[in-house]
Amino acid sequence: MDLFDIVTQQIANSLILGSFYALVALGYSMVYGIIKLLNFAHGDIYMVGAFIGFTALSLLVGFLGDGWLGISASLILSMIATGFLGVGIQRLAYRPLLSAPRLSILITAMGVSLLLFNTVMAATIGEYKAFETGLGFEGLDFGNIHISYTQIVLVLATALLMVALTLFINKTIYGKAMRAISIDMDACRLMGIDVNKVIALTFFVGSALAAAAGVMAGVYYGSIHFFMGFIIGLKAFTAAVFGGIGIIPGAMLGGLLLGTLESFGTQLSWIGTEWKDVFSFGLLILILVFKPNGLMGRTEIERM
Amino acid sequence: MAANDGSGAAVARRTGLAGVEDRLAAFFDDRRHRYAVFAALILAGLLVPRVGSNYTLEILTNSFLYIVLCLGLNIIVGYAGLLDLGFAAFFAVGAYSTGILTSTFGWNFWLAIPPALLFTVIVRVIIGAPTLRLRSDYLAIVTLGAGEMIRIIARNMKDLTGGASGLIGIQRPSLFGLELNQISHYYYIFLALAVLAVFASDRLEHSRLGRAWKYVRDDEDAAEAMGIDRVAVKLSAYIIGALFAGLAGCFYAAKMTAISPETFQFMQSIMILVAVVLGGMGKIAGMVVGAMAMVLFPEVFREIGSMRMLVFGLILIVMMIFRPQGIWPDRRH
Amino acid sequence: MKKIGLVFAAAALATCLAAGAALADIKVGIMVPTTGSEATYGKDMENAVKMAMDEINAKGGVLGQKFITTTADDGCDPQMATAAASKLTSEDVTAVVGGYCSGATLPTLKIYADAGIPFVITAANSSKFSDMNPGNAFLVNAIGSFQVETAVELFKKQGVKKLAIVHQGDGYSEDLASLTQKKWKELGNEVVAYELVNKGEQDQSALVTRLKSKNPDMVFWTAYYADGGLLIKQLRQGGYKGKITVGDGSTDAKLIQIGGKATEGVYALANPLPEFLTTGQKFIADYKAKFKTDPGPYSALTYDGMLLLADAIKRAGAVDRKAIIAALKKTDKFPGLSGPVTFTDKNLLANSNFVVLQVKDGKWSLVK
Amino acid sequence: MAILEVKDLTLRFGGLEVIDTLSFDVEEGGIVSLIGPNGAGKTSVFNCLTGFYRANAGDIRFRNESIMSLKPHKITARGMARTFQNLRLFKQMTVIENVKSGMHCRTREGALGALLRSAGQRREEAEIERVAEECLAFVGILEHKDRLARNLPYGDQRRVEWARALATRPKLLLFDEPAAGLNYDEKERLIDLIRRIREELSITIFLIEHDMGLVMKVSEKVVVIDYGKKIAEGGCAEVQSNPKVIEAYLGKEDEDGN
Repeated sequence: MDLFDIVTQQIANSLILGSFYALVALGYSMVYGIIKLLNFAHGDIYMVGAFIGFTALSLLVGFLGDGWLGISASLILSMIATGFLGVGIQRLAYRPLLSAPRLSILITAMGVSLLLFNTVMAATIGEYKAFETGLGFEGLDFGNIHISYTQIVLVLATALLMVALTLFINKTIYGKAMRAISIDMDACRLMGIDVNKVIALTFFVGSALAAAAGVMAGVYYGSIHFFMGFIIGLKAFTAAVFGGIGIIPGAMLGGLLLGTLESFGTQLSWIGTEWKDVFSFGLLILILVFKPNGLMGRTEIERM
Repeated sequence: MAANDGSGAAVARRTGLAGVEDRLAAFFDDRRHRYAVFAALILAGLLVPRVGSNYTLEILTNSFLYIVLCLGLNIIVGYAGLLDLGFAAFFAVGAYSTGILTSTFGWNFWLAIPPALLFTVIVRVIIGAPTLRLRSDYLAIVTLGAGEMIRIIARNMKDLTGGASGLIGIQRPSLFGLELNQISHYYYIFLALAVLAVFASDRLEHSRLGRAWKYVRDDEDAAEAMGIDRVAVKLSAYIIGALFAGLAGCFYAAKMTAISPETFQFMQSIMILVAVVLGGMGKIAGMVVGAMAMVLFPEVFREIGSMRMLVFGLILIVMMIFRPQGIWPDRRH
Repeated sequence: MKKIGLVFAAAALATCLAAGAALADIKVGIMVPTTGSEATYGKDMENAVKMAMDEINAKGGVLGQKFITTTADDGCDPQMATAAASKLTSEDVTAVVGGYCSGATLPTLKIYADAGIPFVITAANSSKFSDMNPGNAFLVNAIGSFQVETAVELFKKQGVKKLAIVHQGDGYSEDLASLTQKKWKELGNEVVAYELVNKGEQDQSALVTRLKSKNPDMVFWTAYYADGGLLIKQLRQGGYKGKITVGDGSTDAKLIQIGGKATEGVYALANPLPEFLTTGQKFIADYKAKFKTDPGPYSALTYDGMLLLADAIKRAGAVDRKAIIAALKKTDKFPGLSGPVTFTDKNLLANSNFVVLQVKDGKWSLVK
Repeated sequence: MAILEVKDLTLRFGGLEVIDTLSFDVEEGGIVSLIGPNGAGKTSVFNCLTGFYRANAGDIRFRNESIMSLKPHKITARGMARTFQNLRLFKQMTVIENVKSGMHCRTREGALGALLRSAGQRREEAEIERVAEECLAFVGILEHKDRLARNLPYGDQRRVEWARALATRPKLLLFDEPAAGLNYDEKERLIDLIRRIREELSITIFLIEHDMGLVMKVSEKVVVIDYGKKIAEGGCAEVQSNPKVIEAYLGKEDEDGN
């Protein structure tokens, strides 16, 4: 492989990885934007989404096959089911705490995370599940570079979801309500906006996106397990802050950038796989120190 | 806690319990009562090795360790209001420094403590200082990232830290010619550390510095307008909190004789934080209760095996909904 | 006040348990992870001990006494492991069988040594045990250096020039990786990449590209099957055409299930898995009948460990810990399922029991 | 002699000039008011003076020393204290603990003293306690000292803030709308208090106030700003008759009604 091949291949890699980060980061960012909660359980929602998709596919495989048709159907099923799961969690665990100190709700989120994580662990006896599909490695070859059709479809699907989300946020009445609530919840209450409903909707959309990422990851990597949400949760959280938490395009940018950083961090010999996490966290800290509101965050008035 | 109207209502609903709680709180408001109970607890603690098995001692030693860690984090989160998700890192620095100095460089354990604490402070300042101007949520992710970085560095610097397998064969110290190699020795050491940590926390809380931490926690701008250097005050909370963890780490290394990066993972930081919040932030007695609950819970429920963390998650959620201020919160009238 | 109550409750519980051990029984402690990410392996091992125990008890036990067991969860975590070890010593067990994660097992050696309890370690095999062993621990599993020898033999036979090693940043896989690297370099060969994959991280495409750019003849994965399956799949997906070998932690049917077609032709180093042992078929059948599931990679070794312990007690002629340790030391070619057991002066397995397997038609098969 | 000199102070938010080349002096020992319609930039001036905003241009000299680049706590340490327009008490703390915060910059004991409970530390704690009680007595709420600050009636919470500012032992005291939300009686007592602070403690006073009655009663000099620019300066009568001020304020006075 020459340098050009390596760079091109790593760009392709970062697009995939970045897409997953971005989809999960969106959920973090939306929830944070609206109720200022760092939803620790979000990584586990991604994991549960993958398991729901897995279950759905194993049920549907007899009718729709294990190709794209079956996968799409289980993806949509999982998005809906996980979306409702997110709403349920919000309703039972977070809503009673909306006016409580911020740390309490954060601890609740950790509790939810432990609950989801351990429930799935108990249900699967800690085993890895092979996510078997009918997709092969076929794809496009450019010399030494190989990009599979699966990869192309996944990146396109992510892009589609993001465009849909952007349209939803900017064009629909609910999207506008979400943005309004993130600016001033009390004013929105006075204006007659059903704040609880909009918050629930935010959780639905955020969780559905995470589920989409979970199912896609299952399809792409071919195996799922109960702690798959932990690392990606951490990374997506980083990505969301990276781009400016609470800002939708920021989460997308943050995800893609973090994916790129990691891919190239892995490739650079002076960083390598052992140090790549130190590299990405270190960079995150530097960015926050010099640009405290993330890459796309608004800068506030300079204070001494 | 301006916003705990919900919890106040929840307390009011359970008037029976709340009555008991009020009477208990009134009882503990009296300084003499507090000291009497504390003395009785210490006495009971001193007597346990006569009746308890090694297992009991091991578990209690673990909970004393957690008390020290919780009190340290309480200074940062409870008093100064800085959310720290990477606290285990300083525990790690203390443990590794001691381990490396004693096993690789052959230092005496007791002589290794001051440099170990110094390293803890240096690392804390390097990580803490640039982040102090950040908003609390960002602080959370930065401390999380920094904590992970420390662990990965410990894992990767193989020649110094033993890599992923960790440091093995750390020498056990001796005290006045007595080699500290029994669990009961460490039981007493960690009991003493916990008592010391309680005393130190109490004195700090009711001092000029302790008040300054709380001013900054309650309202940074007002504190600054009152002539308080918020950066210096926060940094001091960071450093003193980290010192608790560093010191605990020194003795932890001696007790375990083997340390590995796994002990200092993100989950460890989270567990300490959960113990702090569960116990009741900003309250010393709450830290003792929280730490005990945290260590004893999984042991008492060993029988339910893998389900226990599930139950633990549930308890956290229910607890936060019905009593977000913790088991033994800071009650002000 | 609540906490004092809890403390006393815990103390009372421990004392009760200790007192409950009837004198006529020999109590064996099982220390394995039954919670956390390694819980499956722990369960396999616990089952194996119980199976061996039942068989011995059915034949009338040892020295007229029957075995009973008690399990302590080490959670694969050093802190939990020391608590588990103290729990077992408090319960006054005669001996302990188990030990899965090296990192969690190492700090417990001192606790068992202080109590004079013989400890038969049946899975953990970090090379650090040879320095740390206080004399009461016995490794039934061959330590990493034996595996490295088998690995290097295999690489030489396959004509490997450029080797890439990937581990997972835990004690076991790093130990194996660094020992292999050292040995391979000593032989004057080239290690073109020495990499790490975080446990549970699914995307390894960046690493795959990095590995491909170094052009190795062989990729050696030293960690467990779960992430190993992913790596193999992504290596093949990314167009890597060279050979692949995995260490004993990956030798599991699940590797093939997760990695799918990509695992075809992959080599593996393994402890003797029951399915390739002449005596093993009966073991598998019995195990399946008893526990309704397949035995795990360390089941046979753990089964051997328990039988060995019973044999040692018989040879010692008394349920006395010192005598049992002495008898264990004198073990000479004990006929285990996985081969004869003899210990070195450091109480490590004297002879390597590693074999080489290869995936053929979606199944493990013995090479040569 | 002027204790505070402001020269050509300019502050921009984005492209907007919130304060525009503003210059004025506050004489030592005087009571000076800064007035202007809503949004004129009064609080921004305070924030610049106390170091909370960094001005873009100009100079602020306090006791013959430029304080333009100083952080807020340093400015307080030099003898300028402030209160806030919206109450900014430490809500989880008692009244006396609130007031003790003012003494922070006048004391020095640190962690070691606290841990060892040294003689110096105990002496200093006693001194902090004494001054805090003195300040509470001065504003007349000593009897509430052990109550939680947030449980006090609004008027008393204001007084906690004043006591807190006094505890920093200032030379110049900045009041940001001290009369906001007070009833008639409380306003009368405020006027009395402002005078007593000046007479008994010889502290110079600079205040922002909407209540023209109060301003006219206590001030010796008034500075009027609108859109960040100074439009008038001088004695009460002089300012009241200034046509520019009338124009800026027209309608505003009707609204206030007193």
